[in-house]
Amino acid sequence: MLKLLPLIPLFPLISSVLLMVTVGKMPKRLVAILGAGSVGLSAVTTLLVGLAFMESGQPHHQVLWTWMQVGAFSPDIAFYLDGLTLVMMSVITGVGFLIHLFSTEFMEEDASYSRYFAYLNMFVFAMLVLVMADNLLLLYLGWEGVGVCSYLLVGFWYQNPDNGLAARKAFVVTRVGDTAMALGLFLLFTELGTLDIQPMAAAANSQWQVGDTLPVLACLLLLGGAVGKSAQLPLHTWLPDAMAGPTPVSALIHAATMVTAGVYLIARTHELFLLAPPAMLAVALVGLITSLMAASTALVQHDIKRILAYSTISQIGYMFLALGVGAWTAGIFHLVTHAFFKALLFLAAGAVIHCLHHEHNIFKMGGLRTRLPVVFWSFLIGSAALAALPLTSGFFSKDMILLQAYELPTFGPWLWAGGLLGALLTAIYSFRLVFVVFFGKTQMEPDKQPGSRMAVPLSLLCVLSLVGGFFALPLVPLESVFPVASDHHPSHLIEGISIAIPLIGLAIAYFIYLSGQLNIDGLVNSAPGQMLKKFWFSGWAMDWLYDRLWVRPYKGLAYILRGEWVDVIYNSIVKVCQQLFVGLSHTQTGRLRWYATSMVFGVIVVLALLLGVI
Amino acid sequence: MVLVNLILILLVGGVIAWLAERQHPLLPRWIALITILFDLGYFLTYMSDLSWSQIAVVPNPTDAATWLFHYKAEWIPRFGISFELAMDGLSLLMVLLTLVLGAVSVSASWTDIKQRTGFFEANLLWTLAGVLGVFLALDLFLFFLFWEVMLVPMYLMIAIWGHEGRSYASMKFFIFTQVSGLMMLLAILALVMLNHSNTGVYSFSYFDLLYHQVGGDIAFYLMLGFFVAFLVKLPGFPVHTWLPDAHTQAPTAGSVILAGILLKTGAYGLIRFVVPLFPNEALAFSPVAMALGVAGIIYGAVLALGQDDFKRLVAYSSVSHMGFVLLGVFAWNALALQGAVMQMIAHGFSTAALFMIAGSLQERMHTRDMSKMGGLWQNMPRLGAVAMFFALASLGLPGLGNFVAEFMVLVGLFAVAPWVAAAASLGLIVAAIYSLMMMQRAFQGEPDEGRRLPDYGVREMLTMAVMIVGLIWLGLYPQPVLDTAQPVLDSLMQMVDSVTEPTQIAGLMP
Amino acid sequence: MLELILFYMASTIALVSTILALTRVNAAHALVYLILSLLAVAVVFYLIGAPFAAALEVVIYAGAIMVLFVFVIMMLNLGEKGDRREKQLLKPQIWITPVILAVLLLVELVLVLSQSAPAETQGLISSKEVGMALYGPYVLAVEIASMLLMAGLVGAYHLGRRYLEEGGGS
Amino acid sequence: MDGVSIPLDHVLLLASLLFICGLLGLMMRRNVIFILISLEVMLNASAVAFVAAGARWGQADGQVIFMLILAVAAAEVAVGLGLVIQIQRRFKSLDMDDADRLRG
Repeated sequence: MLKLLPLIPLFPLISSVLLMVTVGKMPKRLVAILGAGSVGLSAVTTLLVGLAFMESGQPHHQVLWTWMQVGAFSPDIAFYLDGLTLVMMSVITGVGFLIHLFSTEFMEEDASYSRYFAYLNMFVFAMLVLVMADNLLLLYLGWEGVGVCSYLLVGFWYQNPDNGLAARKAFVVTRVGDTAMALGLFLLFTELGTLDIQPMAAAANSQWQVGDTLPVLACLLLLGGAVGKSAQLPLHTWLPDAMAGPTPVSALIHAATMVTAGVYLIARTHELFLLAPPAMLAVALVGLITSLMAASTALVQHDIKRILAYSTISQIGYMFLALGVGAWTAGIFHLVTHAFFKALLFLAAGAVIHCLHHEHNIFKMGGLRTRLPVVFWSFLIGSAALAALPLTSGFFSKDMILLQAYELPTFGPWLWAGGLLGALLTAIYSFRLVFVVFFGKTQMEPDKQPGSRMAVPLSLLCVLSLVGGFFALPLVPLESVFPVASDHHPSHLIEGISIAIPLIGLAIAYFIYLSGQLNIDGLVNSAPGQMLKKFWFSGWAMDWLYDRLWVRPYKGLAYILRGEWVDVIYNSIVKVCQQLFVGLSHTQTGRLRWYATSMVFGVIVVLALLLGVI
Repeated sequence: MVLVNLILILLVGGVIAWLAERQHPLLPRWIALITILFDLGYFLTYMSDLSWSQIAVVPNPTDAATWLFHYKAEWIPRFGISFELAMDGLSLLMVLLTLVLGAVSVSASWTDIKQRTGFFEANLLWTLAGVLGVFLALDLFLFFLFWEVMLVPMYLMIAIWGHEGRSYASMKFFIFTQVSGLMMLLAILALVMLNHSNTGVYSFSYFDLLYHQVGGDIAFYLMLGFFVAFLVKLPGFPVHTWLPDAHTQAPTAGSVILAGILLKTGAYGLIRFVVPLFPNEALAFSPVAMALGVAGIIYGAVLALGQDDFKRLVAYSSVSHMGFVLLGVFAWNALALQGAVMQMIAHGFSTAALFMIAGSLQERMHTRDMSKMGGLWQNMPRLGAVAMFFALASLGLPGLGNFVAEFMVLVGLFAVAPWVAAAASLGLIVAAIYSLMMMQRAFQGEPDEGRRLPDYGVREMLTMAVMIVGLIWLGLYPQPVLDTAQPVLDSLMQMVDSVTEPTQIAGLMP
Repeated sequence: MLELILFYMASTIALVSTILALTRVNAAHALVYLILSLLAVAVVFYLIGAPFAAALEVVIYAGAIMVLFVFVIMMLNLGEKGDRREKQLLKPQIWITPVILAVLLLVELVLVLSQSAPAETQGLISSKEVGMALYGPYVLAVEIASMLLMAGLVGAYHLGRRYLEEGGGS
Repeated sequence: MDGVSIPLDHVLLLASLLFICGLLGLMMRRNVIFILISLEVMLNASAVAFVAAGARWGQADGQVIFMLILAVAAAEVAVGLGLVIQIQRRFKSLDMDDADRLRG
């Protein structure tokens, strides 16, 4: 059964290539079957392989062929299956299949139906390669592959230049991180002599001591890559803009899978990070600050998808926090639950947008509770899990992270407190969203209801969001991968606070946005309030900053240099020659006597030279 | 004789194509295509006689008998000039690239050239013959001869069939290459003279001059003579300025040959001649060369972003990409060298394809100005998809040939000069910026509804398919290419290592 | 001694008549002086032991070549107007640079001559010796000279032909 | 005639002086006929030098070269005078400064 492993990425790849080669000539029905079906097949295969893996319990390593081999540099096209990979694969194929299914209805009216599924299948392929790669170079292939698919899908509606801009921004900003990661790979290969993850970890453990400079450097470079892909500070600015793509794309790529690739990368190379405590701390701090920044930004946004985008950034910040404090399992656990509930939220948001004439502004919605009941319940459950209300999946994972953060010596309580603040903000903005969109006065009538291909994925994701954390099912395969966390439990008070915070947030949101008992208009309209709102609304003005810091200078440089300044050198040589020509042409008088005279002069000089007179 | 015939077939084919124009103006393109394919087939039949074990033999660079093919005939014995051609793994790859891209360029000129088709195809074939000669010649005099032979028809192609600014561009191209060629000629002559004064024998043979230890300042200047000639051809910063003009003004087939093949002669020369002939000097010079490489990568990328002209943009991207070759050669370790060779081939495919796309756009829209394009994907989805593929290849997407090349160059370079590698990595970011900008400006955005443009047909898609398959193959299974070049590069490195102090480049280590 | 005196006299005549020839206004007058100069040089040839060269100088130079000049001058028919024109052209300011250069060159030539060891001419060289040399080792030169003369002939004919066809320069 | 010989230096000096006279004429005169005459003088001067050199060594080579010079002079004069006629026809003048079409 384990031998079936290469089939899992192969199905979507074949489907994608078929769809590309036929360039839209295929009937839509067939496209839908091929597009969603291939991912479904992958999901089933993943299940079979997963069961076989659980039985054997041993990591499975399968080499397809040698990619390239030059001396010691010999990355293979090879897959490595262990608990972590299995968890990721399950999320990708499982959630991926549901989103594909949802898309078959959501994109029905689009002219480029087959192009959409070609890209989406290609994405699933690349993402699977990313998580299944046994070496960092193949991982990098998947890593860039998902980046390209993200680019293509964000710019899917390319007719609008804004979408193209957003797509380009997404690719270029992540490319900055990718380049840092590539440098990390160079460093790792140069120092350790291999890019295969398992031998590399072994080599690192034998060559490096905890706290050496090189592992810190390597880990920081890898963190650069992770930060770019996972939209963490300082490379997070692309994600909110990436919402320009179709909403199921946002659900799949920009919520459930691709953006968590950074988390996966750090978890995958956790043995390196364990050798570099400063890098670990950096991971935790990046995560914490990002989660607070994004949560505060999400509080003031109007666009339903941007709110979700910032909440994604914020939640991935939590995962980074988890990784940074060494709570590997908790981080991946949160990744999984987040994939469930955020995919659910995005799909539900997509359904709302789909049914409301592509309206994005939440303040133009309202009262949809009765109009779109399925969507309402989905959204409510998703928000509850996002806010980590007790007994939802998000609660378990977030709780785990916060408690383990508290355990960390020195910085622990601070990180914990920061995390709690983030949790409070999360609860407030998620229920702000629910209350504003689904309660209150009806402002727009939906013109259609979600069909079965939309409703089924929504309900399935609802179930997963609710009970996904209950049994801690995803945790089982991870036990063999990560070092075991300590059994020590913090006091009940700490746990109690963790539980209470989301409820407080819910209450605040209720009083502000639903009952109106808490009026914050005065606070918001005051001068500092306005400034803060503006600052938060612009995402802490990071876009503005980068525009001034990088984009404009670079474009200006390109504009200044475009005329090829180097040519000035050559043109001046030409000028000198031309001037010489003009000057010398004056000596060509056409007069015989002048020529004779100058010749005589030359003879005299030469003779004088020969005689040694001069 | 195989090697001689390879060149002769093209030369004769050119003459026939020229004469055939009198019969029918469309005949020459068929003759050109058949000639190249016949040449390719002829070569492949001889290739198939070779086994992998023969290719895998590490050739002794000083002994021609260990090479795959070798041909030598006396030419001007008094000065030690002979007609000496030889092929090892490296030249084999280059010959294959030349012939494949030659066929592609004929396809690119299929409908593009309407006047004096016979003379055009003749020039095309003669250029290819000159390039093959450059890749095969091992007598320095013969090498120089072919070096010039490939220039003149190329000059004519730009000057006669070029676009609006063709006379300026062709003159600039000619002067740049000619001046640098002169420097190389002087260096060759000086090298032969020095060899004569040491050994008393005149010889232009590569094998005789190889181990020649000139030493001292003079060797440095001789190395510089060769280096400048190849740097101009590469083209490296700051002697690249002929390239954007020449590329922009050349007819499509000319751009394909220029970008795909002619630039590679510079890279080939660096690997084959500069370092093996002057190992100590070249390695001492490597910091400067690397700096030029990095400068080229960044400068080319920045300027590519600033262009409105589709072809100019691609031309500057060539400058950027060939910087990696320069880095790879002067990092001088197995990985970086392999990366440089890979880059030569992968860049040949990707850039040739981009120039073909530019040519197709010009043929259809009669402009290269991207500000007048936009939304072309809507009009020509196949062309758009192909362009997207090659734009992604050009920005170094893993899984395609360019990535393998750039990654290997950078990994190899990192071991030698980490900071240089870090600076060169910026090229990965900026490449993404200009490539995607190009896609957006030309193919995305609001389509012009009134525009009716024919999409790619079977001929064009077939041509593109060759290059797409080639790039994917290079990206996912480059091993045959690596294995072919490996023994050659190994032997060159051994030889260079045996005569250089290992501490030469220690100054670059951290 | 007589030879020496004769030599210096002939040299002086040659020089003076050359200078006079080159400073004349009228071309015909100049030619007469030039013929005198050539005859004087013929005497010099005779005195340094080259009678055959002297004869040739008289026959070909002073005879044939100069006659050519005379014909052409007659054809051009310059007359008084040309003389006046020539006078205007011989202004003093155009003398200065050439004379300075000429003097410099003379100084250099004298320097060259003064560096060589003193030597004297040796006796007579008969025309037979000249003929032996000419059709011996120099036979190739004779051929070349003949070709040159042929080329000169053709060239002169070609240049003059159209003039003649158009009926003279009148 | 034998016994007394003429110092070579003096003959060469004569040749130099004649040559320089011719050169002066070439540089000064604008009339194309005088330019040709100057050329003749210079050719003749060099012939003197050759003959003198031949006499110095008692060899016939000097005179052989003299004859070649004669041939050159004859050819040159023939072509030169043809040119004179053409110049007169074209420019209606024998002034060489009028024939300055080569001016850059």
